[in-house]
Amino acid sequence: MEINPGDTAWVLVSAALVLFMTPGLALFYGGMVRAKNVLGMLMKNFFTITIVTIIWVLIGYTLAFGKDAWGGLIGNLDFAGLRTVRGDSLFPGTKIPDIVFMAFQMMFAVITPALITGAIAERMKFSAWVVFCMLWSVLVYLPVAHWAFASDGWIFARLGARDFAGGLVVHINAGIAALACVFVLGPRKGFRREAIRPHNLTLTLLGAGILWFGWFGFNAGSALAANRIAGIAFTATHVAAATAAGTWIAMEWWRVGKPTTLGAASGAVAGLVAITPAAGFVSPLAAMAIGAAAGAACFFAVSLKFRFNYDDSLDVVGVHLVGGILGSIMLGVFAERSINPDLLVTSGLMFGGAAFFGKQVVAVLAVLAFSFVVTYILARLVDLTIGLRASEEAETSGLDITLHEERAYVFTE
Amino acid sequence: MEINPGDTAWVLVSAALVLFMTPGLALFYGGMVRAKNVLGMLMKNFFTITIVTIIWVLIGYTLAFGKDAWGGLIGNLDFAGLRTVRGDSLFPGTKIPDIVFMAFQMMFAVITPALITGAIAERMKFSAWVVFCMLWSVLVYLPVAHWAFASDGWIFARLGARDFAGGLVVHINAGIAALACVFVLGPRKGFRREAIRPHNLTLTLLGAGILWFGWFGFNAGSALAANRIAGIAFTATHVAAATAAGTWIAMEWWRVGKPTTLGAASGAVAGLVAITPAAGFVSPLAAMAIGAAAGAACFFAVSLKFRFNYDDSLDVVGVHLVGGILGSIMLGVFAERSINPDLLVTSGLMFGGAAFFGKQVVAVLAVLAFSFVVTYILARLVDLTIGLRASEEAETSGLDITLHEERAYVFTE
Amino acid sequence: MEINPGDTAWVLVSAALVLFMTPGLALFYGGMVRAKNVLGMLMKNFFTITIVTIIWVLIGYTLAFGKDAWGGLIGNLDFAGLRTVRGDSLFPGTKIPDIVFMAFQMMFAVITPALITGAIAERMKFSAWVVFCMLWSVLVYLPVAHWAFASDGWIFARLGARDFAGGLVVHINAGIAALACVFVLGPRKGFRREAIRPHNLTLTLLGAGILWFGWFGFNAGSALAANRIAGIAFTATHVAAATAAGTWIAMEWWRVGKPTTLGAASGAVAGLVAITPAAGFVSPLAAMAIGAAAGAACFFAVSLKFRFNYDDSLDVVGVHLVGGILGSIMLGVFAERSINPDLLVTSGLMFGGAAFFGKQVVAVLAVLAFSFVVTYILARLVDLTIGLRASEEAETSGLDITLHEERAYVFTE
Amino acid sequence: MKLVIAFIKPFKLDEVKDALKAVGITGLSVSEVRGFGRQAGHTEVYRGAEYEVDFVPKSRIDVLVDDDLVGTVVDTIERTARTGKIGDGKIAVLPVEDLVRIRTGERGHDAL
Amino acid sequence: MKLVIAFIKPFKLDEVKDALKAVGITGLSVSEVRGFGRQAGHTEVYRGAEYEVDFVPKSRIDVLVDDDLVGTVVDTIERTARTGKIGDGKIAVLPVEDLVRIRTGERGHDAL
Amino acid sequence: MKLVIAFIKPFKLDEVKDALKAVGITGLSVSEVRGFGRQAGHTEVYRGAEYEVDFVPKSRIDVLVDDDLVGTVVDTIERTARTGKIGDGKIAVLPVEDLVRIRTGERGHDAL
Ligand SMILES: Nc1ncnc2c1ncn2[C@@H]1O[C@H](COP(=O)(O)OP(=O)(O)O)[C@@H](O)[C@H]1O
Ligand SMILES: Nc1ncnc2c1ncn2[C@@H]1O[C@H](COP(=O)(O)OP(=O)(O)O)[C@@H](O)[C@H]1O
Ligand SMILES: Nc1ncnc2c1ncn2[C@@H]1O[C@H](COP(=O)(O)OP(=O)(O)O)[C@@H](O)[C@H]1O
Repeated sequence: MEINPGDTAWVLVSAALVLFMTPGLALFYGGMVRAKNVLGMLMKNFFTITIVTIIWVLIGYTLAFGKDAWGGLIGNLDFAGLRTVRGDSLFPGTKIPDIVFMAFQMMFAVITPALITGAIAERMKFSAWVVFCMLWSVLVYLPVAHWAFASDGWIFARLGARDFAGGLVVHINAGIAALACVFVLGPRKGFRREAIRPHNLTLTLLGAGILWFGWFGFNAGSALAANRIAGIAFTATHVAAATAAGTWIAMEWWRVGKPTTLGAASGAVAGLVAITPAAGFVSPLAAMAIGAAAGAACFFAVSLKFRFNYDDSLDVVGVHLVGGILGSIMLGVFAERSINPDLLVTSGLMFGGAAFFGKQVVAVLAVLAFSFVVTYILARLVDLTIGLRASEEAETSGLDITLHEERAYVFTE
Repeated sequence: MEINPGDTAWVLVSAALVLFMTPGLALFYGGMVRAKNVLGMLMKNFFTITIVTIIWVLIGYTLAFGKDAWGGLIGNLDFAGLRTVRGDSLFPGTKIPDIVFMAFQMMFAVITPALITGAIAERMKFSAWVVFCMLWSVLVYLPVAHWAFASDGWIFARLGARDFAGGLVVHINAGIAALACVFVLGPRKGFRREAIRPHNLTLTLLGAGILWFGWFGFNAGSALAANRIAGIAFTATHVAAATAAGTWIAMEWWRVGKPTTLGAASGAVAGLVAITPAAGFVSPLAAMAIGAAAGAACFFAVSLKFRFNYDDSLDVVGVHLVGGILGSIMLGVFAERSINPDLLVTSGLMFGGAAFFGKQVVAVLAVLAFSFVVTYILARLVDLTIGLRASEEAETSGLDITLHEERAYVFTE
Repeated sequence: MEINPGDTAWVLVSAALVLFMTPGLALFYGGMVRAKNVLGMLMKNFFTITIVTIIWVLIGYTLAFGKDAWGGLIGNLDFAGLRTVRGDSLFPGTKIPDIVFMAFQMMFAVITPALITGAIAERMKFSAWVVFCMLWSVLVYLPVAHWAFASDGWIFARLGARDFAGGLVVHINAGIAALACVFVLGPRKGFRREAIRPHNLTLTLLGAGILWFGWFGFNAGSALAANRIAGIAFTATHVAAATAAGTWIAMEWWRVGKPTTLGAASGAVAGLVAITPAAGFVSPLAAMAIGAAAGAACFFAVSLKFRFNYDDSLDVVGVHLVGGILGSIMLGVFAERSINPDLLVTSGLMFGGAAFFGKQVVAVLAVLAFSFVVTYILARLVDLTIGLRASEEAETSGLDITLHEERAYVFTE
Repeated sequence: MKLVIAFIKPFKLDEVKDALKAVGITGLSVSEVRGFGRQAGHTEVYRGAEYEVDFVPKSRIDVLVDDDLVGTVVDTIERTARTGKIGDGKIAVLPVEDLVRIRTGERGHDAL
Repeated sequence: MKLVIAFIKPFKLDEVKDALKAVGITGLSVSEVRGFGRQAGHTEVYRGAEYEVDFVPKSRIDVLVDDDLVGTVVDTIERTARTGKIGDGKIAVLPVEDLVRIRTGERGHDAL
Repeated sequence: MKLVIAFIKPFKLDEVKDALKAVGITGLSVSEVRGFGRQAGHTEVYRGAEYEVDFVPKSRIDVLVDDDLVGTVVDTIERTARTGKIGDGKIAVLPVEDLVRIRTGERGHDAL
């Protein structure tokens, strides 16, 4: 069968959009830390692109999308070094060249560990991040991606749960890993005692804008074609984001008294996270329901860290973990087979598909357990060997000067 | 007929680009206000996405693009809740799924009221904006969009005027509404007495860059296909923007003595506005003429507020109203039937089409009158009920702290 | 033959992406200068869009892509004013309308002179830049573009060297021109004596992110179709950027002791530059090798200015010249005919194509010589007539206040 | 020779400066400070967490002034900076033992 | 009437402010300064070029205070700002000849 | 014990600091101020509207210094900060009654 240029154009653009999300995320997070740590935050995000890209080319793509190996734990090595991925054949089930699919998926592998940087902000060493990120990508991301995204992965093929664009693989996976990291790393100095305020909310809002923009590639690009499913996913993505921003702001206005820009941005991201697993499977009105639930749930979830005393600094757990779980479960409620008959075998709970709902729950629990346990072990390992945490001195003076010997802003010259 | 994946890919990308314009606009405006009000500005823009998206899904799309109802004032309710807009059919006259067209148009509905926030900067309450924006979207935007964009709208179908991508619907509409708002709202404290300087021109220039980038989706996407008209519109858009920036800077250099970055950015936006109604109907050289005229005209127009004492704070009237009128009228001069035979029945004045010129003038006057009157009434209504304006205290201390309890920048921690 | 909508969509998007690179470059550079000069930097970049676009429409496109004239020095005037470029025919050898190709190439013409602004930062007059940029575009850019990009240009057609997306035309050309400019202009006051630190690295990192994103359009768009070559180029681009950032950081860690964000951003750009001539001709692993070499080579190259005392302020020579040469030569090593049989006649050195390697070297030398000599003469000419350099007073107080009468930041109001 | 230091509300700065100019003051220096005093600070909210910020932004003016003008300067600042609401700020007068104009080396009275 | 000026480590600011509040100080003003002293500065690196930056960020506190409270204020600052490491900073006491509260025109002691 | 305050052109700061170091000064504090004086401000233009900005950026140096070094310090600043053009700024010397090093509690002379 021939390459379809329209589909290929759309997936190429989507891959570029997903890549753009990582700098967007860097700014989103960077604006939320104190001025002395902003470069440390940007650096961890930018460098994650380097780490994961190199891994992906050498072994990542093949471990994620090679045929089942090791009893289905991971893919085989057929595509190692991408030697056989040169656009000469279509990616199975699509009309796009394999290399285009590979590039699109590479960007997912990049942004997922980057999400974790929000939880370990303002205190983790850069060197520790480099090592942790390498290990985590290989030992946590690739297996989960294989299970849920590869056509023979057990979550997709055997269990029959669905993850349209990464609710399980990206958000739950990174969100629960963030929690495990925070347990090992401990809180920032002054957590819960001092005001630790965002230093530049214009960066955060810009980052949120870039994320929203890029998320169209993330979700609608996951249709792997410029077709009606892409249109469905595109619409669901936007509607969920907008609605979630609305409910977050409403909650904030009601409970705290003032609507904040950080709330609006956080709500939008919560909606984007929650719709990710469901985008190509639900109607616009269902997307609105998912967005509304995500905005409210994540609004409450971000305050748990003060109650339970874990320093999830920029709310990766509160937004990505909670939003990801919510979206994956609500997909089990709102999925409509008529919307995506190719990928859905049955509809969700609301349309009579109780079994599908159960499968979604099982998939969520499996990813939670696997990711938490392996991440916790990896984080301890890195901590025991090279140490996870920057020195107290570095934390007080700021990571920028101490780890990177740079200052973000010099306005007086 | 089959979906065309190339066309669909292009319109999906264009929709994403147009969405990206709203954060771009937020930054463009945000950089121009004082540091104490930047979050207030970003918030009004971001939240407009939420407000309009929810309206659009529920009733907006159907009121704009449903069949004529109420004697053609507005569309009917066939598509309410988007229940029947699920990509199962093509949008009439195109080869893209209806849901993709719906999503593309949703982004236009979002950005149009957001344009108005520039005029009411630094003094309107957030709550008042939420209410006003809801009312305005339904009672002003949707009717005008129906008239000029729907295939049976009276401006398009009966009058026969043309608006390629929103000169009437977006720019004149928002521009004259901005004027009406400013009349009701009154000037900022210190207007014409104090220096009210932009607080961060790097944000403004970044915003201008994003707007320029996104405008390719806005204008060239309005071809609704990846065809030669898209190429024509793309080229016209870029050429007009570049030329208008050039004439603005030339005027400034000549009249004020120094070329400014704010001038370059403003000129570019003026050119983008003016070419919007004409982009798919004119040659590159005509686009250059339109851009040149827009740069010069808007340069003069922005100083009128000091002469006539209305505080159009960030020049929505001077740029969008004046640019929009100019472009819509100049389309009546430069339209070439041979460029777009499907949509143009005759050419413009320069090519012998005096009638078409007249139609453009009528359309402009109709939108001006309707939008001004209804907006004025709505603004008065909101003012009399919940009050439009922030307290004097809030205006002095800044909207960020008083309305949102946030500070944009904390560089000292 | 019919227009291919998929290819057209992709090239339209790519054109938009390349346009977006110029604001991205402005921010990348703008963050690196001192706060008093940031607007001067943004202005030179933004206004380059205006200057080049007007030239391009009137005579640029035709001089670059018209048939050989003046013995092949430049193209003829067939397309002057774009009167005959209206999308009625396909661009030869592609399935996209001629006007779409024209628009795509316009963005290359825009960004190339903009690259030079990094070398002449913080001291060149704006008026001098306007004049220089006009002359340089016509007398240097257009000839070189004709030679290497036009189907009958001597470098492409007669010599048989290859430049996939602008290693010769864009990076070597601008890089050596930057060196010539710096020779004429002289160093900034305080160069090598004072700390001249970047004033806002968040801008620089944002700019780097935009550049990376836009570069997908630059390189993968140069396939002029949404096909497997686009996928090859896309992948090579990303892999080279990520790897180069990695080697730069590794060098920095090893030689200087600390990994910096500016290093990561610079490395990424070095990789993007080096892969530009090669993107559509090499495998992912070859792209990794090119990226690794570029990161290391450019890391060393940026320190040469202190050794040899030329003030290449933001390292245009160190990154674009060195990276461009490296990439063009390494293409001569790693090109694989099987990857791009349509454009490659033989493979590179590693696959037995010694002749091709030689051709690449000749092409590099030719562009170096031509661009250096003509640029040097032009810069001297402008210097002798209107003067290149801002007054000492302006340099001390900053270009923003003295040339543009604006301040970038006012945080205290 | 005295140094008059005033902490005032930032939006009064231009008015105060113009009034001082009018009474013959030829120079002064301004810096941005954060003041703590009777005037309450404000609350900031970030993701549901509230922070009390005790400090309010103030402008600090330093004026070097001849002995015979001190009274006028203090009165002028007092009058123009006053809004009558809490937080208007303070004026302090400190003795100066020596004063130099860098450009000319002039000393004392002549340096102003 | 005195003016107490202290240059301290920025992260100690909140603690010092709270302690002064506790001993009855009703107002003070803070500004950000760059200090040069025994405490070494730091290196910054940009594209391989290293810059020695001599200055370290410090917070400057200005407290206008009655004569009888000066001792307490100085002691309080000394105690709370001390970390025992180089760079803790200095406290200076300057005489003040006159003091006005702008809002009311009160003078001297009453202005505090 | 004196406090020497100097308002100088920002680009002279490094030179002045190095010169003071050379004459044995072990510490000083710098802040950014906006100065108003004989030196004209500048115009700013935004969308055709012109704003006169009276203020020019200056650096303020505060040096606590022993009585016997005051002359040297003032001379050094005067010499190195001078460009001979309007706007070079002022130096003022104020009496200091007490001085403490926070780290050690040393007083007076020993605190420097
Ligand atoms: N004792 C003090 N020392 C130094 N500055 C003070 C002192 N008291 C007040 N200020 C400054 O004056 C400002 C206004 O003081 P405040 O007590 O709020 O109001 P008021 O002066 O009207 O009584 C404070 O924000 C602070 O900058
Ligand atoms: N002579 C001085 N004049 C003014 N400020 C000083 C002086 N000496 C020190 N400082 C301030 O005090 C800070 C700490 O001084 P430093 O010599 O580093 O440590 P320490 O006070 O512990 O000996 C400096 O950064 C500076 O802000
Ligand atoms: N009376 C004053 N009080 C405080 N600062 C002053 C005074 N006069 C001048 N300055 C400071 O000195 C700077 C230079 O003063 P100016 O009058 O412009 O030049 P010059 O000192 O060369 O006569 C001013 O910008 C201001 O910061």
